[in-house]
Amino acid sequence: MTTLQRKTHPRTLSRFATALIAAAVMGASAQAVAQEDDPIKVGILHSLSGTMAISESTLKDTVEMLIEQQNEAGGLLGRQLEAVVVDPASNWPLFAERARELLAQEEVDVIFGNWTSVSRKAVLPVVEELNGLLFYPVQYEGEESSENVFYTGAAPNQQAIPAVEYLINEVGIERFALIGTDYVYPRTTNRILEAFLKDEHGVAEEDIMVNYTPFGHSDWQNIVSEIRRFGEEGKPTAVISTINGDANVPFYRELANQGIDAADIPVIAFSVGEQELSGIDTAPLVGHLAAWNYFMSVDTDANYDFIDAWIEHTGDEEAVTNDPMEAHYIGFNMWAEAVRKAGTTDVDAVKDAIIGVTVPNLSGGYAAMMPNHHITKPVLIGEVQDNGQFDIVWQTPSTVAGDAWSDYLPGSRDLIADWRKPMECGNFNVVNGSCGGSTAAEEAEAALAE
Amino acid sequence: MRRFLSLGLLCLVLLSTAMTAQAQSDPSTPDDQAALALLSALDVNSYRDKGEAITAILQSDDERARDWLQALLDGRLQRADDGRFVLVLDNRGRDWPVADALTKESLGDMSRRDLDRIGINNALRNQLRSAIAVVDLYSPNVERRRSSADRLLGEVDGELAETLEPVIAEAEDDHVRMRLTQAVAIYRAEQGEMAGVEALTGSLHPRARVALGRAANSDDPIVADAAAAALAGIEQQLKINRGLETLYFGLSLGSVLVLAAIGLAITFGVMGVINMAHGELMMLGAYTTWMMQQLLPGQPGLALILSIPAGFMVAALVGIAIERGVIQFLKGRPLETLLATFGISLILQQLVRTVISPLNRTVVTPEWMSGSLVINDALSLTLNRMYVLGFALVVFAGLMLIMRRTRLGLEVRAVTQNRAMARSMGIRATRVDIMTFALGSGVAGLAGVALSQLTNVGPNLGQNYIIDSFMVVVFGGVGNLWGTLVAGLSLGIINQVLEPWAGAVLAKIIVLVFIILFIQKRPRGLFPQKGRAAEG
Amino acid sequence: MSLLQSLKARDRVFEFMAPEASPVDVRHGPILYMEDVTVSFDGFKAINNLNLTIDDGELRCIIGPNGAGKTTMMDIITGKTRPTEGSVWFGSRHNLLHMNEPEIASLGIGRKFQKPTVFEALSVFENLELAMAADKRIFPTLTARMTGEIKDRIDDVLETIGLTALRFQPAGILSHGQKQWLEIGMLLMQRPRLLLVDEPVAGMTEQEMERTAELLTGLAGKQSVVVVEHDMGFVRSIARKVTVLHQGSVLAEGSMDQVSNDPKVVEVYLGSDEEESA
Amino acid sequence: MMTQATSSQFWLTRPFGERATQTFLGVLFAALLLVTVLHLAVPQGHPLHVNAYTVNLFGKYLSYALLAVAVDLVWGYLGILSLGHGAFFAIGGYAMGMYLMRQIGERGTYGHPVLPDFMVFLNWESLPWYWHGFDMAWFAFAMVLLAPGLLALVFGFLAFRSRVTGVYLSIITQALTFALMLAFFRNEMGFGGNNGLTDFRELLGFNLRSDATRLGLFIATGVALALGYILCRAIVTSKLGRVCVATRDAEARTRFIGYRVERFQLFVFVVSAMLAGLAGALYVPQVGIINPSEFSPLFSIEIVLWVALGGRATLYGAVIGAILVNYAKTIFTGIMPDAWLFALGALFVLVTVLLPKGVAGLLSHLKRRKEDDHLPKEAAV
Repeated sequence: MTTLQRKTHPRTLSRFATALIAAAVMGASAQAVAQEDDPIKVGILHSLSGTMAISESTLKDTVEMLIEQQNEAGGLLGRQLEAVVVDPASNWPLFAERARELLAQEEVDVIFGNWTSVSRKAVLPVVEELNGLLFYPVQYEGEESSENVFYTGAAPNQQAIPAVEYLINEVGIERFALIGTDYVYPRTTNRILEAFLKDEHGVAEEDIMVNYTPFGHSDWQNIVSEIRRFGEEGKPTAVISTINGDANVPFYRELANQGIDAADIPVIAFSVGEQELSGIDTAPLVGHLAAWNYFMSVDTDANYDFIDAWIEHTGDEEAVTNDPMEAHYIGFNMWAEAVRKAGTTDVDAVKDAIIGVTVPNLSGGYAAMMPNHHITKPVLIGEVQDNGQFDIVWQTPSTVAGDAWSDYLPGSRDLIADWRKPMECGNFNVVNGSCGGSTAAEEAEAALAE
Repeated sequence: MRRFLSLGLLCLVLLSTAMTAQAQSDPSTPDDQAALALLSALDVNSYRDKGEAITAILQSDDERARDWLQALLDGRLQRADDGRFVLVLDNRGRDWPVADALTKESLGDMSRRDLDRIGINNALRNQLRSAIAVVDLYSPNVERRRSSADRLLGEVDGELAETLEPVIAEAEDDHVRMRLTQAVAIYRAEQGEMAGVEALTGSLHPRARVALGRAANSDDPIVADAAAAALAGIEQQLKINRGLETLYFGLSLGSVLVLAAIGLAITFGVMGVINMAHGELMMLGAYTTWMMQQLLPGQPGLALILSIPAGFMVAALVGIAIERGVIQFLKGRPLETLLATFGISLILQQLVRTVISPLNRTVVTPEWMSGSLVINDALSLTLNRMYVLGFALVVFAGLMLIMRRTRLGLEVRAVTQNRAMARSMGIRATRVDIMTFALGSGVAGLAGVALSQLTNVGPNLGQNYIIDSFMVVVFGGVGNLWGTLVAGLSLGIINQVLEPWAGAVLAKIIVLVFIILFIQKRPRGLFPQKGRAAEG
Repeated sequence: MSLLQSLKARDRVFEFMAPEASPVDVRHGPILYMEDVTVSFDGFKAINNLNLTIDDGELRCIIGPNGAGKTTMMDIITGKTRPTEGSVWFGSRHNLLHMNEPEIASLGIGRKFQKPTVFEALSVFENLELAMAADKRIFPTLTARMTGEIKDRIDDVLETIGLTALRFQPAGILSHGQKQWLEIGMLLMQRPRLLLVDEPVAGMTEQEMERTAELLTGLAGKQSVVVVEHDMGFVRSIARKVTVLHQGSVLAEGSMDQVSNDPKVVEVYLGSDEEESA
Repeated sequence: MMTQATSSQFWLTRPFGERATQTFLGVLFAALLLVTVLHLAVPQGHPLHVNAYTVNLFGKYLSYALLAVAVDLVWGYLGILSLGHGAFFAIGGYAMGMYLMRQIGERGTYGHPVLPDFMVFLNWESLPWYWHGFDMAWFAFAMVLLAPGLLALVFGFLAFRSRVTGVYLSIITQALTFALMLAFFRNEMGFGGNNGLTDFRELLGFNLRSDATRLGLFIATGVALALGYILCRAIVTSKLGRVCVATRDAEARTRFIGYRVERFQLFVFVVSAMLAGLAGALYVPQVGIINPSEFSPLFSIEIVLWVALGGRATLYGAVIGAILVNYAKTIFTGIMPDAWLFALGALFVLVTVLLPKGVAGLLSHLKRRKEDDHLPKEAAV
């Protein structure tokens, strides 16, 4: 056996060597050099395979649709737009790698991408190092403001807070069950909400129930019956759900089967949109709520046009639109506008130009890019209908500006972000007037001293 | 809410008179102008005004009132651009068939763009339900009367209590009488009246508990003590019920595990094949159910029942393909079968993603499977899970029969004991292999059909169960169906008992660690195969 | 060559196999006691209160029909199977029931399996190297070096088992007989005090059998040898003392002639044997 | 031949005596040198220039290769199919990640001197005990080896002592990594939950966001791979290695000739786990994030595929496999995402059914055919 191996080694290994070298060469030759008359390259960084493909693949199609429309309208600065699609395969390190590929190898001018917070966190250092532009379209936990990232989804104060205020003021809820999947978005959102409920509305400790479940949790019997008992104490009760993706179907099924009706204990969800509902039989869920900045049922012509375009693009009569798609719609138009304004796709120029840019959203209003790289959005509360759509029952009188740093978290209370000159800082501390970090530093030193 | 009810009462009197009036003379339809006015009042933005409008409709003696309210409740009462009010008959897709709200005659299809629905929120929904309940209390339909009686628990105020007394007296239906009595009792208890407290003693209904709670701190000490005593008794009852509930949860989770694992117990335990694609075979079963429901729109129940054999066949056929295509070449190399079948699982998943869709599919739960079986006010068992539990036991019994009583079972056992010997006795080992694997796969398909009623039907369905199922088989003892049953159910119960205090994640981890340690102690599981056969 | 010479030669050949000093205490004669040993697999008694003693340096043949419990007995001695009752002592100091296979092996009990099991992926040479009596703990094994002396020993054994030519071939390609020899060779490398040899001549040619017989008889005296064999001819050729097992217990014991004349034995074993041959 | 290869010299330096190792090291260092030169000497834009992205990519491949070698050591030579090696890889990665987190210091978004960002915004008062010491490089690097080693020691001790082998072992190793994945997903664990550890700044004072550091890491990984390879080679060519093979093919027999099999298994298992941990530690700074998905059973099984594809029980086969599969993955997911899982799946099936000895086996087979060599086939492994 050993003798054999030894015989074969030289050849085998020389092949292995050639393979390696070939790889090196391919890698090298793959990179192109951008000339001015080249099309503008738009990178799309959404998972097309793996667990996140469910949500992200439609966003990829959305951006492609927007690019098509832009090209039909004559492109940008007289140049055509070209989509560069890569697949990070729902694998977080791969997100970083792909982002690097897009920026270093493909040299794209802008990236639209990411869904999960972790994928954004993975990409962040790359985008900052290579000075790229990233438009992130999903509602998230906030607590972040990067010079190179534009957050077109909702920050907690554009979704969670108004939703809770609706529950308290319009529905008269006094007891809250905060149910979420165990990852950073629910954790942060729920901490913000807890603080908000206690400080602003004097809700008592025992009137707040918090529970976390793993991803794709499928057995909700115990938790739902807990919720039922929690709601039987005579006070009007609501569930605030930050349950993610797949876990929702079994959750709502269990709710329905244990006979929890929206009229008794309404569930308001922050991660359940039209697309998630398309996988559920909504008849038993009528009246449960969701808070978003856009619903497919929004009654404006802009929206109906968008829907028609989308259905045409996908060729699927049943195709639904949802909030992150609108976020990309807004983000894309903002970027296009900024490029026109700057007259170039140069990242630094666009970064400066885009602040203050205002474009129409799909719900009949306007979205403006704030200095903290978040945008203004209306907040809508919708009730689930038996046709898998939401009926908008409430909305904020005016749009709300996204808040990078929550006012309800000790760590970030006194942080602000402003990327305009001269401040140009993502975490400016208004207390000690320095860029970089909160007073938590001093607090910690004090803590250590003890 | 009480406000609406009292108002509801007024109209109620009117309604009843209206009814009697109708009894004698021919129905006098009020002119549609009035009706239109009533409805137009609904087409406003403020929900408060809508509330008023609803009351107005109640008070009108128009016999279409109930239909309107129901339509409003279902969100099917809408207004067309031409100002007409219409009832939407089916609100799926982009164009909806509608009928005139006043004349009930069909107006064909209308586009969403031309329709404005009259939105309501949960508050109004409650108001409507209560109002309809009050109306229904006099409905000739006993079901309606019952549901309205249920509805009135904890919604009674003094005025209503008065009016209810005679209704209780006349009610011929026991359930209605019982509920209404409770409803009144709750009101009385909350008022701190002894009668109410006594009537509520032993009642497990949450509203009753709340009422007693209020009574317990009433200023009348006697009442307070009585209420406190009643509460204590109820708490006892609740504890017991809670225990039963947890047990049920455990069994139902266990039954899912058993269903998922039992097929493996055959392919793995009997054939020694590590079928990593087992989960995907379950997925195929689930998708078959979905397919069936697409083929038979409108009768999910029938579709579900038909998909039991269908799911079995589909999975079994794929199983045979796998066995012929791959596994037969890997005889006696279990670890290789593990890798190969894992590859197959990836392929099947991606196949579903590309051919059908990466999105989850909607599988409708048939009427007779949704909701729950009410044991008492504190304990009700969800029906779908009960069916799954029963299904699991039936499947298990079926497999036992096949293995113990049929020729196939005999041959299978023979082949697993001693292949060469079995061959020489004229058993066609290859055929037996195919049959066994098909059987195991088919059972996986059945599991999928059942799971489609509990969880997502999507490409990842299989992955979520594969590891658990292997755990169950190994824990129970490979090649031992009883072991699988016991292991599945007990793991389910352990998990559900742990969950309340450990949390879902930790509970799962604890169970896994427990199994790992257990395997160290007893490498061959709960019920190991004995003798030399096990050595191989 | 003359018988005498060959005998001499054989002595020289086998000198290197003189057992190493092993801790076993044989001052009281017997090297192996089995007392009232019983083993049952879910009810079925494979061994039924078996009593057996092997003297130091003795060559013992064990015969018996299939299912008499011969292999199970070996399993017990080597620690593979634990008896339900009874005691098994190696010499008068070591209770084998308290040891696992490696411990027993390193005490100096070597075993050759019924179905020859050699390490097929390893070369013949390596098979012997592994079997060789040596410090078998991890680090000594890791840092073990191939010294000339070790090579000589291995070469000698290769010589004895006649596999010198195939030394660097993977054992997997050996014929059945060659595997038998290799396994015997591995036994020799172990230099055990007690050899348990299970059907050594199955699938061997006449000459091979003869060599095996010589080998085993040559070993006896220095080491104790227990041979389980079906082949009556072979047993006759080597047997000094024979034990007949039947249904897990000793049916008869004595010289070949004694047992073969024992009516019980004739009935259960030889009798049937003759019927077969007849 | 064999006897020369293992002739009397220090066991660790033995492999240098074999042409196998010589060639392997030769090729490896040639490749390292080539990439370095193409990266530094050849100017930007030149078709032969290897950009930082590609260097980084190869660095990742090499760390995977080291992981594959570790798996081949236990699977190829000891016959233990571990479906949990991703766990050791990830733990090594986390140890490194924790060090890198502590290096961020006040540069975190909250500027907290001690607590990592995720702890600050989850409102942690102070550092959990198991985070202490990770601000010291030596301690962290020790943990990179010790933490996985310890886990392997405990797990292996229990498993091998009670002779859990074959399929059972594979399945409980899978359970192990699955349980760890769930555990690390929990935010209470204090490892950043689903987000894991990210936003690293510097390693031993080198800025992780500079191309130079990236090249350095690439070379360091190459060297680590070389060392790991030599160590494994030394083990498998020693007598101990032969005991492993013996155990793999006939465990009972090995016991009967006096080897305490379970101890040998444990020893090799622990060594392998440590190598996996080292691989993880080199992987993390290059990809810039470590999170629980590295624990996912799927990843662990994929590693096994690399080895199977390259060829079991050859070590260099594992390296080939790891690089081939991951390179293919990079290409495929780039050009035809949907096809990737099909390709991967098909690979699993074809490799196990058609070439059980992998690429290495195939090559040696062709070779044998060409030379019309009458040497017998290797025993099936």
